[in-house]
Amino acid sequence: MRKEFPMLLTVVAALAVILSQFFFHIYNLGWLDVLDKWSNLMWAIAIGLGVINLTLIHGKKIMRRAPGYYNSIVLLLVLYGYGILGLITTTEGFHHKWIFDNIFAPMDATLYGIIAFFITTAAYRAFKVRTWEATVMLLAAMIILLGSAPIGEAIWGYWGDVRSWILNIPNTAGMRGIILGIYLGGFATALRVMLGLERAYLGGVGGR
Amino acid sequence: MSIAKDPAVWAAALGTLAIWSFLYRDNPIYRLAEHVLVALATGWSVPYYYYSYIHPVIKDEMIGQGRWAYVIPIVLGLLLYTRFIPSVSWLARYPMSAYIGYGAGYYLAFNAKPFLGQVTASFVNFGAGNVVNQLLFFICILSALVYFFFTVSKEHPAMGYASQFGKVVILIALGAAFGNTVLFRYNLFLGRLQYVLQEWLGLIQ
Amino acid sequence: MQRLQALGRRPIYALVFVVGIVAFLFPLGLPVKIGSDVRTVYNALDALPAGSLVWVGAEYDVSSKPELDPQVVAIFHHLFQKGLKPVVYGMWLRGPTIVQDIVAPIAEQYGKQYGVDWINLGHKPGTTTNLRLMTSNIMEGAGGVDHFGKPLADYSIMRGVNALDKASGFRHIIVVETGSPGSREYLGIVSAEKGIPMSVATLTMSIPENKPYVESGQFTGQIGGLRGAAEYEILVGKPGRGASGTDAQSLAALLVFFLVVIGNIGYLTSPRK
Amino acid sequence: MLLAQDAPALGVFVPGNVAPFFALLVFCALVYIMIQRARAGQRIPEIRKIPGLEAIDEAIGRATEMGRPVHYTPGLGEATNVQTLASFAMLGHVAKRCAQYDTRLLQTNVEAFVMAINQEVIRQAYLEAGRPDAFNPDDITYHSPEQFAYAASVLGMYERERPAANIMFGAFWAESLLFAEGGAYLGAIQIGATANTHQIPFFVAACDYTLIGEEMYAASAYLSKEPVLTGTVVGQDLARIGVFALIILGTVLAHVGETNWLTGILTK
Repeated sequence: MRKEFPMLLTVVAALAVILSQFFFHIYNLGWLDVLDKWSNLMWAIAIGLGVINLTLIHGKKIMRRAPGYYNSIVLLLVLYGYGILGLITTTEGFHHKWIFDNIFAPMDATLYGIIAFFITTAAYRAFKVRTWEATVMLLAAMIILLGSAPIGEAIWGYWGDVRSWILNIPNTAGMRGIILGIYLGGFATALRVMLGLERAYLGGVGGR
Repeated sequence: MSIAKDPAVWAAALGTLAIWSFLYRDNPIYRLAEHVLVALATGWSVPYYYYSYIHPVIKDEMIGQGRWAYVIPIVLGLLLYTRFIPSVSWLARYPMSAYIGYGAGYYLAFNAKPFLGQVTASFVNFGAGNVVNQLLFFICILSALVYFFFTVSKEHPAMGYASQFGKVVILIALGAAFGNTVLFRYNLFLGRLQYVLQEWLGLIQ
Repeated sequence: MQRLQALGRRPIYALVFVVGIVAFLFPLGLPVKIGSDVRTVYNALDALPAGSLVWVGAEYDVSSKPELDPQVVAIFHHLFQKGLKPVVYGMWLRGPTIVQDIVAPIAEQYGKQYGVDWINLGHKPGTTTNLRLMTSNIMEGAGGVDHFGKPLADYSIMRGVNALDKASGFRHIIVVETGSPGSREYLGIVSAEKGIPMSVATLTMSIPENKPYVESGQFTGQIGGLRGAAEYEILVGKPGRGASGTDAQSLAALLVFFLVVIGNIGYLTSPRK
Repeated sequence: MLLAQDAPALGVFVPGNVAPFFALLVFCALVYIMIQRARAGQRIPEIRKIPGLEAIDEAIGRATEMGRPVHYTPGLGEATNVQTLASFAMLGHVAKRCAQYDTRLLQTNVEAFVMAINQEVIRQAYLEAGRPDAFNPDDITYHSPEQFAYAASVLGMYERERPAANIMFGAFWAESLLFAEGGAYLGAIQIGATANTHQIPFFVAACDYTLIGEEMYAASAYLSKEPVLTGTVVGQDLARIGVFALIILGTVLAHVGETNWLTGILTK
């Protein structure tokens, strides 16, 4: 019951999806829609685990007076205050939405924008002519980079054409090779999981 | 234009500066912002998940339309919480294995078609467009495929060269993808910078 | 010279800030060349008879606003100039809200009335399943209400519009996308199925991925990134955020290029390479 | 509910799904044959050297020497994402090594469901390594369900815990570079693996080792050296030979005759 039944559940769930996608009459039973809703529901219910985890970890930090425990106090106060407010007013409630739009969203967008800094330092550090392979990658990146801003064509009229050529021929072909492989690897992984060959959460990897 | 008076703009601008402060170094203001961000994200999601996924199912579909089969996923979902009760914590494996099985099945069911789409898209028509380009494209794809072989020996020189060439093609593709993303990331940063300079400080029109 | 390859991160960060500020305070005004992918979108919309419905999929989120908002602005200028009637919908939660906020002032400029000349169906749960539903029954797919929760039956624009198909008057689909669900879902579920041409407004980094679809004619064209927005702004005659943003892009590209070059000078002159 | 329209293809299939079904069937058959060969003890070829996977133990070893923790993130994928499924096996391996070397494993999450499974994976690994006492559930942490709130929190964690090994294995989106570049500043040994093609270049640029695309899916077989699992990878290679042949055949057929019947079959 502790190992075999979960493995059976895995196979049944996987087969239900596969059969209803491929076979006409099963498709028309509408299982897929039901399974989608079921899985969404399970996924939504799981978020409570996240709240419990945050509460336990930060609760313990506060109890121990660990370094920075006052941030943990803020975290728990905001989490519960904001969460309960949302449960009362829904996320469309005026105050709930205001906080989201004016505090959360700008910080979120700023973090996304921080990548501009990181991408610059990453390029500076990584793109060195160490080996000829690294040089090829560097050249491709720089041609595309300058070609995607108007500056490229301002320097040399054909820059945009070279950029398009790289994107259309080697880039598309290389990505195609990567993607085809990813599909194959994904199928193999999904199959291993379905067959119970990979089940680290039940203990053990492998055929035994 | 002058500095903003709207509290909403101030809140947004100060939040932006708090995140930027991390670029200099980790500091108390960033730490506070980081904790607030986690709390807000979770505090937003709990009611959102509840009103989008849980409430309508219980109210409309179960009670309203009598679709009591939803008890199954609800019970499965709740079984995840048995992990806090050591004696029955193994019950939490049921929802896990069902969910994982659904994921594995979904991948197998829905990716075979796009996969074949990628295969047929790789059929090269030398008649259309520049022959040299088409030929190069054809060779590039096949070499990239060879590069990934895991268990096929590449000792034969032909395989070795193809694999080497495939590696170059892949590196060009990755370099191109890198170069192509840089400016998008800058746009996001510039969007924030513009907000600070324009909406908050009123320095530009 | 060797120290050029060991710049700390903070000086680089400072340079990034400087470039951004300089670009905003002293615009260069570099010329922008209009690409064929953008022009085909413009021509296709331009050729539609006034009064045609155009479905706009607002499939993006707050984080993609900097690149996609200018495109949406330029497109709606064009739609309203030509007297086309946009119908906005979003599989993405916040897409329709974002578009509503930026389109309302543009509609006002052209004296277009909400519910008569354009409408926002809002976000409805169910992503692709719901999109499929739209192709057979908009009333049901939208849950009978628009973005503001008001009954669709109250709006004159919806008269005779039953489904997302040609019979109801839809002549073009524009998908403003940031990822999935986005153009691929529209292509499979709506455009190919119902024979309505579609164009894509997308991020810079998605341009290469969409390119094959444009070449095959499955997409009429694509507007990509701020650059695409700038091109469309020029075609429509409404220079805005896209045009000013492309200058900043040029400077940013030069900065990264410059850093990579000096990094390599440092590397090559280093005795310990 | 949406009904499939038209008539079933070949009497039983959803239209447009005939070729995908048989393609999958062929794939399964290839994998099955190779699994059977492995079970029967027949020779299974070895997997080529994958430096990124070789480096895992080395990275954990170095963290142990330095007395600093190991950080593991499965990315943003849900538990139904096949990359996350691959991550579970990898996490099992990493956790087992950490248990053996007595090194602290910090495991951060953005998906509550995935976290629950990860907890189970790590607990099992510590149990198998004979160190159930060393398992600390408090090192498995949740950082909100939003991408950048998670990223901000992980960047902060880097500064406070200073992990010496950073393993990123799963489905990553834009946060990939925040994780990888943040880790590079720390001087951690970094291993990145994702099948999200957009993010591979960033891992290549900022990590010491990168598993490109499908290399991540071979991890479980590679690390366990289990013949049955290796068999599935051989099956995958056989399928690749098939794809190779199909592309050549399809290209030839594009120039012979009026229509390309192969395209016709594959899109049926």
